[in-house]
Amino acid sequence: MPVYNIIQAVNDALRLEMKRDPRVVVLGEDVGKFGGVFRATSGLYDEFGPDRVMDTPLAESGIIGTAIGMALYGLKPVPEIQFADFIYPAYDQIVNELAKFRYRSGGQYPTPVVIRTPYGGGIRGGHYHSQSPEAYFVHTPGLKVVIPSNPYDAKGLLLSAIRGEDPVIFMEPKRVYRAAKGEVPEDDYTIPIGQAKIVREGSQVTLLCYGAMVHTCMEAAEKAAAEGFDPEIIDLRTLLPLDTETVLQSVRKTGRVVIAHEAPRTCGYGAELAAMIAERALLSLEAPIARVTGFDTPFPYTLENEYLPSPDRVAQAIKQTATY
Amino acid sequence: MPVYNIIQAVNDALRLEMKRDPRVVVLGEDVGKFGGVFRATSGLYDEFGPDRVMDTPLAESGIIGTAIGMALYGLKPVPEIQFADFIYPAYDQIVNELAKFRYRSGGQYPTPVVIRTPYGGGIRGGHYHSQSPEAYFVHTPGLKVVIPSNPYDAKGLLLSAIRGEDPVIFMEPKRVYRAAKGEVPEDDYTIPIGQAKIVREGSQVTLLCYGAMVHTCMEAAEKAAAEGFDPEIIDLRTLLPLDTETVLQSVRKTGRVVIAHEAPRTCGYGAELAAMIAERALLSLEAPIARVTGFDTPFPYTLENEYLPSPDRVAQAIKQTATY
Amino acid sequence: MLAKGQPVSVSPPRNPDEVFSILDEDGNVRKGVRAPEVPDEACLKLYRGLLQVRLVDDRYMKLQRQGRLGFYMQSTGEEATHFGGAYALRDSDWVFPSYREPGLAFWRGYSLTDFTNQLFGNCEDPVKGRQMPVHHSARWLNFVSISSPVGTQIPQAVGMAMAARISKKDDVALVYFGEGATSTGQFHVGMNFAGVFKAPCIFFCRNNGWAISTSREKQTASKSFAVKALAYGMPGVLVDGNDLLAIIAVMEDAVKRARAGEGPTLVEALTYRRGGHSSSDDPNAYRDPTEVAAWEAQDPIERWRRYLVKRNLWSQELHDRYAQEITDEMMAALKHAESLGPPPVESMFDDVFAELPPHLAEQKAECLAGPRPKSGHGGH
Amino acid sequence: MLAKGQPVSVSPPRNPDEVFSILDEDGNVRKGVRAPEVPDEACLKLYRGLLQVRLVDDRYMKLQRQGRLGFYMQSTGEEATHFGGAYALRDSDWVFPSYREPGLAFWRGYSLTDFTNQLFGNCEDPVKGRQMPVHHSARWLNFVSISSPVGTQIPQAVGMAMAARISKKDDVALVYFGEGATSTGQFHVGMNFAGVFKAPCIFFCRNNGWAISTSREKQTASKSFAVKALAYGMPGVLVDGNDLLAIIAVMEDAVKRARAGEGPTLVEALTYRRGGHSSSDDPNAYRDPTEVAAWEAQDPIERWRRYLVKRNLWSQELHDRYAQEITDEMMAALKHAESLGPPPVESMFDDVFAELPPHLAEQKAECLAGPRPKSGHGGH
Ligand SMILES: Cc1ncc(C[n+]2csc(CCOP(=O)(O)OP(=O)(O)O)c2C)c(N)n1
Ligand SMILES: Cc1ncc(C[n+]2csc(CCOP(=O)(O)OP(=O)(O)O)c2C)c(N)n1
Ligand SMILES: [Mg+2]
Ligand SMILES: [Mg+2]
Repeated sequence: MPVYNIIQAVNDALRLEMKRDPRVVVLGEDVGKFGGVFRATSGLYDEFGPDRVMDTPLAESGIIGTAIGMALYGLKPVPEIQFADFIYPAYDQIVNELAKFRYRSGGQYPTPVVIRTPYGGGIRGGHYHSQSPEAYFVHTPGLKVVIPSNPYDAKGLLLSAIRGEDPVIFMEPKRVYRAAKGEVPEDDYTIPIGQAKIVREGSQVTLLCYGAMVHTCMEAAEKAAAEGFDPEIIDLRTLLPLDTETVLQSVRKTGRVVIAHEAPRTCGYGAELAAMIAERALLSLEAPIARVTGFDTPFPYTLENEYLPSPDRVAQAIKQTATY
Repeated sequence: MPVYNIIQAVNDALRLEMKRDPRVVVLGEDVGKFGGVFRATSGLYDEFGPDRVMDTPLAESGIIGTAIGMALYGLKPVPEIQFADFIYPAYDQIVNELAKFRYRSGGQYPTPVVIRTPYGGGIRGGHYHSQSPEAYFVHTPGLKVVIPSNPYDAKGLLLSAIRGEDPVIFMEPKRVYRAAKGEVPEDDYTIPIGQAKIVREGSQVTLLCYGAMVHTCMEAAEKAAAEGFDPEIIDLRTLLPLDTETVLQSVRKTGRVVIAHEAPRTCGYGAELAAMIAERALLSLEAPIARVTGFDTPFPYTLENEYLPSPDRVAQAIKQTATY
Repeated sequence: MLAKGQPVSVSPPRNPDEVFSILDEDGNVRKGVRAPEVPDEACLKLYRGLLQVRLVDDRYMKLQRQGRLGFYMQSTGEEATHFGGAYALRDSDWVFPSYREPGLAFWRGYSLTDFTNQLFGNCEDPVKGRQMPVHHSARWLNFVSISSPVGTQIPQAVGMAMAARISKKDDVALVYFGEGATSTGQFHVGMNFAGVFKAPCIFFCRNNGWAISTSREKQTASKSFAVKALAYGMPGVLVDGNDLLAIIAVMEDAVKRARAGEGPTLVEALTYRRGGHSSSDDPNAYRDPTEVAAWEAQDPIERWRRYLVKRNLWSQELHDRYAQEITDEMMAALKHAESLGPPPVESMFDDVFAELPPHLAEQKAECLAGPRPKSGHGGH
Repeated sequence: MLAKGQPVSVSPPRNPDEVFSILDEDGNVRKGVRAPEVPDEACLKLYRGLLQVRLVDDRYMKLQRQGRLGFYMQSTGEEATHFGGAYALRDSDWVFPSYREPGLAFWRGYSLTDFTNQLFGNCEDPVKGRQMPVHHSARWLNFVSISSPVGTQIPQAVGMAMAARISKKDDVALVYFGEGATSTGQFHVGMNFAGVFKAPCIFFCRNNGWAISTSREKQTASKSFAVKALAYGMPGVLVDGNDLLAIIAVMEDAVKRARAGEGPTLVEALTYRRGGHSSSDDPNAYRDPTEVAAWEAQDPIERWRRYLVKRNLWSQELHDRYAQEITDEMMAALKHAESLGPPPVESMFDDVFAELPPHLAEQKAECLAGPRPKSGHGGH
């Protein structure tokens, strides 16, 4: 089995699906000959030609707007937004159109568009190349939100997303784009959307995370384990629909919860997790739910390591929550 | 003291502040001679002329984009977005520009723009004239989010917002635009941003709400009171920054919480409230926090009364939470 | 007021600031213009269509005033723009309408029953009571779901046109919008993509002079809207929007070019919004009623009628028969629509996704179990 | 490649698809054109400015390659566009730059010390280490904070220009952007507002042929970018972007009109991005290097030098002195910037709002009390 990083796994999934299904097309800024600024679409232009791999003018609303039109006609567009920070010009097309098309037309017009976009900090990109806007999309009925943390999941989830009938915001953790490596089967496999994965079993604290934070949390768990703590880590993989059962089972077992994400705290996805748990497992809770998150400031440049949840900050939360 | 509805109170605040401060300007679609589709800017064009009350082309990103430029030059723009549902074309200008301008320029360039926009359902507007997008803005560092529920607060909060130095999303509950009436002093007064208000004292359950939901909750409280329940109702008035103290004091007293909002549940503002309370007052909680909200579907047309939290649904949550 | 353009060739290149027109006010073909050949039968079908829009608008606007309908938008005076666009297409082409072109739907076969059920948002509404009145959707007619946000359909139409090209089909897209919509970013972005990708898409701008209370002069400083085409390397044509024959000529030309792979066209049809913006609007608050009167004299249906008279196709008897048929059909549709209840409350949770996810299943159960409004249905 | 335009009047109306140029490649004023009168001293100051941008770009790009700087963007070959715009303004006018016009800041008085501190995001960075390198802001120079999202500054500049008019001041706004930015909704919306409100705003499009890997032909199907002005009822001028004198002429004209209340102008300066998009980019992956070579022969600094030679203003000695001064200043700035630490961690919570709200005060305390990275500063 080849060892891929996340970029290669995404590239592999796109190539595989474009071969299998002639309806799949890719579009976005610089995704053609150049293969995308992160090279996730590398080689696709040469293999599938300009009709199926389209360099677009610089307009995210045009990328998503035309992708919707393509989906209406029966194609399966997989647009790329170069950085999640630049998705906002397309926000109206995403939240008012893409998310509501099936519903508003009484089921007549599904719009299965899968929007790929790199997100998150840790690459010294300041607040315009580091944002984690997932909560905006989770709060928008009609969108699924998927965030892989490793190459294996990236391929399997992306294939599921493209084969599905719903719009998906597929967010790729650019910080670990190259750093997260792993074996990826060359052939076809899918990972169902809506299933979380326990990536470390433990008994004491449930650690909820996704994307690049999974790696931070694993490191934090090592640190905490060295001091005798035993956290369980759940990689959520899909934010919407959430795998509530896996989360609650773990919480009922541990009675303690730490949530980690890069996005600002207030009204972030961690708020929903905490609220859901407090609603459904209040009596199991033996300690307050801790949120280790980005602060409620724009993402800074020089001080990004102070801003981002670090393994140390997560480890501290594990210990405090475990000993509460 | 005159009795005003919310539209009249907003209009009064705008007129008062435009007289007092020549830097204040109003702009938006149809806000000029016509006075806005809800008539909130009625008469201002005749009084202050086309330089200070500007009908704009149909482009929300232009309304907010130019308002930012005006603020940079020293004006105090109060743009109107005709319906909150149409704010998304301006989303990039709001979340990437307006919210971050002061921060990204190291404090050099404040952009005190107050965006007024009617929001919420109950007017038979379907999903494009009924949305409650407040959580999107609360999750965006750099924005204050203010939602009055009555004419007195509307005037006092709007004056505070315009006199402040920060960008404010000022959301007006259009369902009670005309229905919510009350005495409003003719002269100048402000209500500080960041202060909630207990609108009904009670001992048993804390009911958290804002905007039109305050009226729904008051009605629910009457119903529940008739059956012997005693809820306390807090009108949050400002969603960001939240008056955490007032909320927590009440929760520590009652040990029980019901949250009501119109927006979809998942990742809505109620999630943040519940998370915050579960973090800080877990040991005071005697029952799970209940969220009575819009469902996670686009806002429907015919079935809007099924969708919107009704007094009955809130009353049921009060009773269930109180007797848990 | 409509500038009197000299009849010139419909085909680009032509001056996008000059109005192209074929019929004069008396219904005569202007000298020196080649009129498109519209068969007798089609001429009458078009007349019936124009009439249907007018009668339906009149009736449903009254209904709204009586409180029997929640909301309505009329297109009185702009009817020719609907049919000029619709006529030039074949069935496999797609239309992306805005909210003010019911004739476009009728021409393609949308029944008054579907139309009326949508207005009432009842249990037979093709969009299941999900949208405000006048937001139709008819997939079986390649008539795309109407959306309130102004302009969003424009890049979508371009995408559909690109998809047709990619799929090696020669279907074209026709997208409608008001002149107000040209100010949105969506217009720009859609036009630009269409230019670059040579998308077989026709952009139809109904310039009716007003965007709610905002006049055309406050919308843009350009001389015409058609001239905006130059910014995208495509031809722009300004046509008399009350002259059905001229619109047909311009559209047939644009469709031919699009289908042949020669790229997009921007058509501006100069007309006038004689009514209020919607049933919620009072235009007297912001505009001079004499302006309206002047445009009433330019009525597109009357102009078409005069043309048919010249062609010996029109008679009062025929007109009366059409009017009667339409009225009967409408009254039956209305009666039916008013007799129906709302969509079932369970349906509120359908179609958010292809399948009901767990959290929505729970919310649905919660909704059904919880206290519910006595009359959930406010559709009437 | 630069089309050889006939020298024509700079003032509109003129054909926006024809390149206006004053200096030929040898630095001669073309026959029949009236060149603007630029005093000797200014000519030399402009030369020094051009040189400074070139030297700074060369040095800091190397620094980035050595890993001493996180990120850099050069503007080699486009320097004339910075100074042509800057020269025509007075200090009270405002500029809304994109990320590729350092000369604009230098001309207005931005020091190499501030410039370098910004690149390093250190504790003396005027924007407090909040933004990536090259995102300068200098309020004291009416040089507005640079933003990464492409095009957002365009309507902002229009708003500032409207505000000046409303405030009865005759300040003008000058906004820069690349040709890629013309595809954004922001461009359209800003241009349209400017037309409608007759905003005293000059839109300066640096058409350098590339938007990262996307060539100009994939960006739009219009013949020029200047022609897009017609869509907004304003004049568009296409100017040789490597001809400083021509840009000055065009800009002086546009500024005069703006200041006189005659409205906005779109200027397209035709030039070429000789380097990569940024230090993260490898242009050889997508374009033919011979294209670059052809444009090197059109170097704007060399053209200006030849002009100065004709005016007897230039000498090797002077050049060497300038180069030495700039290098010394730069090395001092660099040494200083590298010696400084990061901004204090507390500062991360400032300037989100005018005053620190309670939740941020708590988070600040949490941050200061919590475990913190050993080296928070990655600025170098
Ligand atoms: C993005 C957006 N902004 C504002 C509105 C409110 N609105 C509805 S229709 C309209 C005017 C549209 O005018 P025009 O495009 O000329 O079409 P017409 O109504 O004349 O047919 C406005 C401002 C909206 N629906 N969408
Ligand atoms: C809204 C947005 N989308 C995408 C990007 C990524 N991006 C940065 S620069 C750039 C190309 C800009 O090209 P152009 O406007 O021609 O300016 P140039 O770099 O040539 O000076 C792109 C796509 C961005 N910064 N903002
Ligand atoms: Mg109109
Ligand atoms: Mg460029």
